[in-house]
Amino acid sequence: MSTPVLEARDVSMVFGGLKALKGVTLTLEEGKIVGLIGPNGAGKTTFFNCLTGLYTPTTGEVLLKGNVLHGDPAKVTAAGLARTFQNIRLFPSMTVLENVMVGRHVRMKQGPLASLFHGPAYQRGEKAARERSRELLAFVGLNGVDDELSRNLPYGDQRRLEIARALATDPAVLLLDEPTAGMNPQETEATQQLIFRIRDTGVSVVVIEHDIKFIFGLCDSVSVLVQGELLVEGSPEVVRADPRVIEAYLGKPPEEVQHDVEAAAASVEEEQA
Amino acid sequence: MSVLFQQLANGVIQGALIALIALGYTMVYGIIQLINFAHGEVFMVASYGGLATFTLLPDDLKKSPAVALPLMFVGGIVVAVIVAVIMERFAYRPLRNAPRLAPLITALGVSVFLQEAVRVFYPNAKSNLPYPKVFPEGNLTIGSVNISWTGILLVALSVGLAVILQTYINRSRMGRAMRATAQDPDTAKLMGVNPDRVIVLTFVIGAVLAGVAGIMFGGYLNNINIDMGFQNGIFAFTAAVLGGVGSIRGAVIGAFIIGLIKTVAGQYMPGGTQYDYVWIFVVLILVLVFRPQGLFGEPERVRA
Amino acid sequence: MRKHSVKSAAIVGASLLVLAACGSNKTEGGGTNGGSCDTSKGTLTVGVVAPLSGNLSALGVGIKQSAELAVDEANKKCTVPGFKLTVSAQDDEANPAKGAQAATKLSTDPNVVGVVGTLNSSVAQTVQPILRDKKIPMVSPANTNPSLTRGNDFLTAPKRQFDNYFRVCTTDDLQGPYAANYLVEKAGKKKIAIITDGKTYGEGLAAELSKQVTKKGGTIVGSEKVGEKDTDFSGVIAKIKALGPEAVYYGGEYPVAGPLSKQMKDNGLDVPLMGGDGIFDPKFIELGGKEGDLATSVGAPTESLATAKAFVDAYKAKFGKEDYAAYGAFSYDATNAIIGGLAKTLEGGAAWDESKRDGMLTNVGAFSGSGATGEIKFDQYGDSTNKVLTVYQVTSAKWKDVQTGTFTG
Amino acid sequence: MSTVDTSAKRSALAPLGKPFAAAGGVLGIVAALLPWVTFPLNDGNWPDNSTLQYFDAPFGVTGFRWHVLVLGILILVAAFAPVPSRGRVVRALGWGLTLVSFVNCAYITVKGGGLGAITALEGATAFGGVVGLVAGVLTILAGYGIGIEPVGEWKFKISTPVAYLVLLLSFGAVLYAVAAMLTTGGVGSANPYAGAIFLSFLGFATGVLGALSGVGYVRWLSALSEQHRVFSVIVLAACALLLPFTEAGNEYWMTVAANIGIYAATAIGLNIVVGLAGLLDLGYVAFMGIGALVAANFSGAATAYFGFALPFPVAAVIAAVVAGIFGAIVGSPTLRVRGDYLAIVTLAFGEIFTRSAQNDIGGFTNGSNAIPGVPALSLFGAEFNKSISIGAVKLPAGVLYYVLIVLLVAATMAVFANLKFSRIGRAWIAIREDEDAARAMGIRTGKMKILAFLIGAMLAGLAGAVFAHKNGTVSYESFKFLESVTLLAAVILGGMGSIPGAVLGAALLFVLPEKLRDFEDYRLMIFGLALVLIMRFRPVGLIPDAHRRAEMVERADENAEEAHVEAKKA
Repeated sequence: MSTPVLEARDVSMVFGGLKALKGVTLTLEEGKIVGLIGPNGAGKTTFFNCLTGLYTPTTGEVLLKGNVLHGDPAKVTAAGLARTFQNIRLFPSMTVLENVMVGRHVRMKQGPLASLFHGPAYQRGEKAARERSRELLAFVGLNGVDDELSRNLPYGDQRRLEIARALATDPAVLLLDEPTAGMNPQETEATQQLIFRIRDTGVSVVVIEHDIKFIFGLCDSVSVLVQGELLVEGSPEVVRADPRVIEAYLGKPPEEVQHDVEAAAASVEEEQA
Repeated sequence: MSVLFQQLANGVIQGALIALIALGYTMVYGIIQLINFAHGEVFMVASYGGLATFTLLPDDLKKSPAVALPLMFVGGIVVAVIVAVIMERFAYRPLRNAPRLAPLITALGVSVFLQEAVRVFYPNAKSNLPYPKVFPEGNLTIGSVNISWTGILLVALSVGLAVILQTYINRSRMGRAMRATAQDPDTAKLMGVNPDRVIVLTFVIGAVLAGVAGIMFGGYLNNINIDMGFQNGIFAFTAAVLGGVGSIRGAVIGAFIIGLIKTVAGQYMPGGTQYDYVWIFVVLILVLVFRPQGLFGEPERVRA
Repeated sequence: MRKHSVKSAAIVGASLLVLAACGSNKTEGGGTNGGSCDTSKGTLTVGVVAPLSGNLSALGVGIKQSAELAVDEANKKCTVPGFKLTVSAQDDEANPAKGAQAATKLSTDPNVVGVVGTLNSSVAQTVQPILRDKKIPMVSPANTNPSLTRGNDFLTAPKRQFDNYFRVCTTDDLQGPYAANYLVEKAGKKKIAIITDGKTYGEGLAAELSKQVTKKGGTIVGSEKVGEKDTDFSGVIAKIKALGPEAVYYGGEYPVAGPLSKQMKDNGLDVPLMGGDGIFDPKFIELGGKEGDLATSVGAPTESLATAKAFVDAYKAKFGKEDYAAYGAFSYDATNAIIGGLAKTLEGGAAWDESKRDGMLTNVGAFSGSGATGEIKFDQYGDSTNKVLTVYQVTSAKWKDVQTGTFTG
Repeated sequence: MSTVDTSAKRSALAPLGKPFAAAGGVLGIVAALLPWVTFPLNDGNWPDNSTLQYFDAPFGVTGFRWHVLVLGILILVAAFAPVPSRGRVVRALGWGLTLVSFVNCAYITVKGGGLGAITALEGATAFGGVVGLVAGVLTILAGYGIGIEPVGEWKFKISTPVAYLVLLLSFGAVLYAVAAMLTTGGVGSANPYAGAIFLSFLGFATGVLGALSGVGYVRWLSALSEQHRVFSVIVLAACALLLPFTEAGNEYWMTVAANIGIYAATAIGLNIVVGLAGLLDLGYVAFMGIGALVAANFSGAATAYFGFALPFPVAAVIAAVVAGIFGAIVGSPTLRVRGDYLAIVTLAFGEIFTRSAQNDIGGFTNGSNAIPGVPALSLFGAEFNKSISIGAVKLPAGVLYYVLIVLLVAATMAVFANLKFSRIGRAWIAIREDEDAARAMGIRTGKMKILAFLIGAMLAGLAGAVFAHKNGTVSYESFKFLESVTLLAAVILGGMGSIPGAVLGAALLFVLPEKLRDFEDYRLMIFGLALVLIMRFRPVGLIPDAHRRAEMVERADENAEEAHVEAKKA
């Protein structure tokens, strides 16, 4: 068996007294789509942040193509792991094209001097980046809006732009944090197709979603995260049938509900900080 | 050794004054993330307001501090509050949705305007003005350490008001509204908090504290000038940041630290009083590098 | 939202109107102000460069108004026949670059006959060359840095720096040592602590003083600095108190010196504070200067000079209670030196043009007269020949002269 | 104050829009033809014969009355000709008319000692000012009545040669306006009313520019100039180089303009740090100070640390490098410290710099005595501070400095523009917009932020080196906190991140106090008030960056649309 393209080993994360993640392990094979589901506050986004180096896990490690990743998100991205954000994090007053070109940043070589003098080599690099960015915009289905400010795009388009921006970093693995949140069924369907096409270009994908139907229709394998712990892992069929998952989603003892609410509050605070 | 104790006492008194101003900075920053550079001028204006009140008193009242002093406090605080409310209403509120730095420039403009307005329109304010001796003179002497009673009063007032403020914010309904607005103005609004009222109240509280500071300053040092707000304002802002902006306790402790560094570093560090300011800022930078959120600030969590 | 903007604009406008109304001079009817002199040949301007806004403006405004007083008197007396004189005061904000702009503005006006200023030596440094290029005489009422006239090696190898630069005030290398002699020899204070505000004036004065103190057998027990905008000096005082000085010399001006003296006393350091002409001001006592504090100032005591009394009275009559501050009298004398030089240059009814400026430099340099600070006359470097200094002491809440003389080494 | 009563008011005004505008225009013209003052003021007649003098000859209206006349005619044109977003245009012109009338009325009232001066006194009447004010207010109301629509958008494309021509003409007009603004009221002490004349002119300019911007011309032009970036910079520089040949070509304005240029170059450097990378810097002038000190120490001045003089270009490069190193050091806490906390670190650094310089740290600054006597620059024997002649034209002293500084500003503008539209610039803007997202895109934010500080500080150091020679003295007093604040204000006032913004901001902040000299005591107070008002009415700055402008316009448009809908409902 080949090395998995992404591997999280026993990742734990503690905030103060709160254990947000408890020894989560996850593997992603090349060219696969893995889904990550779980109730609110289960630690899905925290897990993403650990993967991408935004947080340094309290224990455990993350390996990309067999190499251990170290803390810095910029280095992680350069190594080939790109992400989108749960609540869209575009650069609002940059144009659509510029947003994607920021994604190219890490694959461009121009240093300060080249940027200062705009020599021929610089111009070539800039042109190539622009063309690649346009390709990606076309790939995600955003045409003719290159010079719009990203904040002026409709919501669904902003999600797609974020994906294009992430793809611009030429990732081996793409992490999508709730890519269909707030979308109508048609848009959700289109997003599903888009993710398949991304997979077909050779990029492996990890998706966080609430929409269980969407996940089961999309993923090769699904992991269920509850209260920071990996509850179940397996093919959609296996997960769907697991009674613990049903319990986690439908019925829970009262104190757990209480706990969830707290965790949710913590994550809200986190977003505002 | 007694020199050290003397310097510590001096530092604490200087810190107490800065603390009163720093509270205003830290509260306004906590609520609307504005570095209100004009806050130091509110302190200055209050001092002149108190002086004006004193000047307007009939001569026989001037001689009895027991009457004159409360009236001066009232006068100074009223002037400070009026200036702060006008400032908030006409300079800052229209800019609430403007780019982040626009209000900062407004604050600087207000600061220049207030300073110059006092200089031009207050009689003889072009140079320092003597301040009436409304506090009993005299020192508490312990060994060879001299501490003036006014200084002790200043420290007591400063700490006392900070404690009251802290309690008010933690316990009262309005205090809760303030904290809610600081955390998330939009949600607070949905919960029925009127952000305008909360913000005005914040400015008013800051102005009251600055007003107290202004009168105490004049009474303690017996002279005031139009620059006093600027210099003390910078220190107060520094104190607020050192302590962690938004934190009441932090502002007070930050202010005491600054006062202590100034006197103790002036005494013992190489370069002496020539470099006392430098040490304050060196400590500030070091603290921020090792604790970027200030001593008592909430750590800034990465959002994602 | 928009309505607010209209409203607030209206309020701002209305308040401006109120402000404007406050500043009115209440003279209805008009025409140029009378006087029986012939002013047919036009108007000539005396420039003033001084800080007119900001925290030094008390001194700057005193300089400006005293110059205006001198010009008014000259107009009344027809000192320069055929011309009306005016003052053009330019704010330098105590900032060298702003001073350069102010000086350039004056220097481009062909009708400027001379400039009174500056207050700060650092500003003078940028103003000197600009005015020299146009041969405009510059008479400073307040620059005390000796290098401005005699160059960097003013003691060993004095060399005239700018042939258009004169001053009516004294220099640090006279005032400082004179004060030192008084402190050590007359008052018998051997242990002296120095505090300065770090600015050119105070630093220079203190440096010259400390040299002389050591020479006369005294010791400088400590040398400290207060911030320009500091207000609470307890830290500095505690530090020097521990050194047991018999007197404190303060290099700087009265806004700091007064409170400093008071705080010294409050903090149990009850020794006299001495300073230069920058603290010789009634305000020093108002702000806390205590009994026994000392100051040096240029010239003989004002009470003994009829010209000085006349100046003070005329100033009070013209400007009411506004203070002429530390350098008003010097500014008055400086202006009179320029006017005197101008009268000489235009003697015999000549018309003014820029070619007369060469003559102006010579005539201002050769001017001699008796002013509010004593004799006005310049030596070969442009310094005042009036080397008489007086020590004053605070007695019964008034400055009282205790010794008058010249510095002889 | 509720929205209901605002909309009611607006709808009440709506039918009156055009009639009010017409009346405002006519009254404006009438005002221009009426006398404004009832008696000669103490300092001589109010300029341009407005004392008890009616319009007397076909083109006999000059000065501010000519401005009033022009505004009146423009209001009439705007009221009846097909003009895009008429409401905005009319309102702007109304404001202009109001301001001009107000300034003159206020000044006459103050100088004349009462309202009698602008109304009727001793049998003489002079109602020009009052009529002008009424006309102005009517016109503003007319603007609201007509309705404030979004700024007109000009969609049509033009060919490159035509664009070049438009840019050339427009920038030429800018040059003319600048020269006119500098010379209004005369130079020197010749005109006792210079201050008021200037303010009045400013009111006129505000009205006209507001109208142009309302029509959409300004936005179109700035888009055009961004499109033809290189050509624009060249034309602007060329226009600037022509300034000495205009009326403003005298020594005084050359000195002021040169100082503006030095600060503008510094402000552009600061704009990299604040405008692009979004890092608030409150101690920035220290880098300029470091540059100036380095240059002074290598200049051969008597009190310099080094006893020899280096050629200026070498010294300037060293100054820039040293300042850049300090910039990187000051920037390094950005690795850990964020936002306003960083601002205080920079403030702290600025204070440390001033204090150390005052205390002659290391013997490099000569303490409070400063380093005087830094020699003027010279090239081929021509000293920069002397006047020169080109052919028969004698140019004022200081013109060479002016030229040098214009080139310096053009160069820093080019540096700024090139960086802004590059990989590095995009990274900076991304950091400004969302630092975490930027890191997630692979941007090494720490490195980039330090780079911003480094480049910004180098530009400031370079400007400082010129400053040292231009002013001849380097004193710590020139580099205090207030200067940092002024620079920051220049950046924000001009428009953060925009290329011409910093230059305009610096120009305004230095010209305004110069032109307000005649207000002596009130000068700084008016300045403070002006800062507040500009921010109040134009919070994104005068020439906002294209991106930020869109942000703002959109918000304004939303308001306008809402108002429109409400008005229709009512």
